Amino acid sequence: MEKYIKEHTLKPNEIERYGRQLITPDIGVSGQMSLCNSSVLIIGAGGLGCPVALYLSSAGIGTLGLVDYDTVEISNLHRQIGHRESSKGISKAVSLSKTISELNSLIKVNTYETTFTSETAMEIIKNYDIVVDASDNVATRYLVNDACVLTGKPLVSGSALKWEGQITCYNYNNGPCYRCIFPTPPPVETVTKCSDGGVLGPIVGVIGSLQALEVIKILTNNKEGVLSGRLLIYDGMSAVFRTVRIRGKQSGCNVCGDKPTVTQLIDYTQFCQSNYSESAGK
Amino acid sequence: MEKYIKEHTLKPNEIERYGRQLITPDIGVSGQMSLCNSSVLIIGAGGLGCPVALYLSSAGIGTLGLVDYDTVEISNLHRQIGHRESSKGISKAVSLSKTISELNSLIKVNTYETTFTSETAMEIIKNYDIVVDASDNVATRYLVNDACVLTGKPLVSGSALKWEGQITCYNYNNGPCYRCIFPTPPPVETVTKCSDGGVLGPIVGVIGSLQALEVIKILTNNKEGVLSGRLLIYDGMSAVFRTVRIRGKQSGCNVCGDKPTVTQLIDYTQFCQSNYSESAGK
Amino acid sequence: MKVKIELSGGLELLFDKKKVHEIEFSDKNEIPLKDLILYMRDNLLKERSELFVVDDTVRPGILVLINDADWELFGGISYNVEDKDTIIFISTLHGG
Amino acid sequence: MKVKIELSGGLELLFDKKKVHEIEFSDKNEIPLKDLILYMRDNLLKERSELFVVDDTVRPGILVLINDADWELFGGISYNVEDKDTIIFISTLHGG
Ligand SMILES: [Zn+2]
Ligand SMILES: [Zn+2]
Repeated sequence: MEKYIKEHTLKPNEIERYGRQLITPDIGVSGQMSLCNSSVLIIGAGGLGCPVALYLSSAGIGTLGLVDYDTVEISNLHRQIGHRESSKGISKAVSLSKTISELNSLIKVNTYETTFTSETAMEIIKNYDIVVDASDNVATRYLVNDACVLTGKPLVSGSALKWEGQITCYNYNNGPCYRCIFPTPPPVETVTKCSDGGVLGPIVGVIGSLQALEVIKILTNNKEGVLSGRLLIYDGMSAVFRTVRIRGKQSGCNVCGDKPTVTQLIDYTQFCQSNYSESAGK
Repeated sequence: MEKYIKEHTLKPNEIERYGRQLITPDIGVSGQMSLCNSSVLIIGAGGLGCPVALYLSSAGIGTLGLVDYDTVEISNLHRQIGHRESSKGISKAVSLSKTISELNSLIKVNTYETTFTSETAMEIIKNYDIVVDASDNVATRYLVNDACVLTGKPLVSGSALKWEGQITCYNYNNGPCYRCIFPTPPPVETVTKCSDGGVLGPIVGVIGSLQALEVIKILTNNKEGVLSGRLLIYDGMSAVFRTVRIRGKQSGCNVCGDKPTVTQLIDYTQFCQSNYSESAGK
Repeated sequence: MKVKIELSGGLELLFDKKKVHEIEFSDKNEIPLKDLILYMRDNLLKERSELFVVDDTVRPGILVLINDADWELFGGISYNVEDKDTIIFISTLHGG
Repeated sequence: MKVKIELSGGLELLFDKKKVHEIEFSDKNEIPLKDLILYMRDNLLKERSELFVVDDTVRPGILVLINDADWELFGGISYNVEDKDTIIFISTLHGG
């Protein structure tokens, strides 16, 4: 249902820019106002982070935070469409911030040229309404999950490798968190990195776009449609998607359960036996 | 299966740039060489055309053609992530060409600041291996289909509106064409335009990324996976995709059948009772 | 017999904005697809029926799926709908 | 009984790169999921079994689906696989 409200705070240049978005059913003027008044933190400005940031900035999310310690390399550009050749060697967070500012100067962008760690996470995350996990390694995924649970933020989590991708939302509307589904980190030798296995640009394009849409659904309060308690699995080679039902919030979960054992951030590199950075592991 | 070949024509800067793509299974060095030696024509530099062009240029398609008569408006920017505010008023084909050249200077881009019509289509299309339909109206869709059938080019067709999208490949590997599935144009009053119904950026992001991947599969000869004879239907609100089986090539089809009645391009604005441009219909 | 009907591509707007309809015909074991379409027109769709049915079949631009496959693979309008079939009506999109 | 097994997220690489395996147990009507997993380890997977099975269950990081739903909703490893069930093993991805 389209929601029209008489008193709104959108400026004429916002009406002009977002017109075809706010006439979309279930967005409406009130939905657009929610987007403009919200803040989203994106962990990772790489293959997934680029489409997420491009679509969220163009949609008019009021404040975007971009966290990435890496710098742009030419070998990133086959899939990281938010960077430019001229950004080679500079921070990915800054490079992506520059691109999205040229696309939409109405929004605010904060860049964090730092590794997201147990030391930096809480100070950064507290300023945002929603977190997007667009990272590339196991340790960061557990860290982001726990930080979201401890601060009560919904987490839109996407991942990709080769021809495949996966996406779901954690810690949303009393749904499960990452640890509810994966209480124990995978053995190190079973984890394939994009730098080893390869990954195609359109795969991260699909998953990143899907992550941006989940953020929009959460912020416009389209609760029923949110991918919570459901996991979307994508096989690009066969062009088949599968939406499967996963377990709900687990009362025995170590971080979001009834008697959590994790009540503050831990050392995730130790927990996962791996680094916070894909490249650091090489 | 990864294909390694000893004699290849990739230059060192191509190996550097496409390394993580060419190590992906079923791409390989030979697949990358195919991409670098291919040409793709994209009809429409709007919501779908932007992600298609960004991902195909970054993947290293040798030559991209961009056809669009429109100019960039601020109201496009909520979903057309390949343009910039500073491109306001200039040709969409030129604006998008500028963005992708900054992303990958190794590829060649041709811009056609013209409406794709029965008069211009054949001269443009003959220079390309594959065509992507990223247009926004019925008349252009029939025109592009017939031009592809008459010139024997595979067609990767995507469309989107509001929270939904659809994608399939036509005229590929003896599969059906658009007219096989839709022999008669829809009544004008049943066609909703994006300018009336709205559309969300991530929806065109998903469909455009999927179109780029189909192009890559066709060019790298991953025949089995190509969405031919199958239609992918996407409902973004419920986060559900459905891949359905559609009819094969129809012997009675007016353009690709055994006794075609359409042997050269016709007047599609008359056939469809509508214009080649969404905005012209306003 | 029970039939599940799904609508997409905007067609649901003609049917009370509901994307899924479950219909039960307690007196039948099967029903010609043509009769089901006319039933939908006369009972589920209240106005502007020409946006759904033209000449006693679905209008051009609507793709009909029988259990996730194109109805042309099953004889099109002459198919007999059986118990527990899912019939999907998709309006093709043209935007971009 | 017949069981359909699907592998994704790279797990298919351990199983001859085949994403779909159909297994028939002509002498059984049902089989404990644990036995099926050990059967897969011993018969379909030839080397590096520790990448699939640890402590007689799937290793951490693999999600098991029974007919498109999380196995935890059906009792996990203690589920009894029935005729025509589809069991999916998904290795979770971490890249981006
Ligand atoms: Zn939990
Ligand atoms: Zn045809």
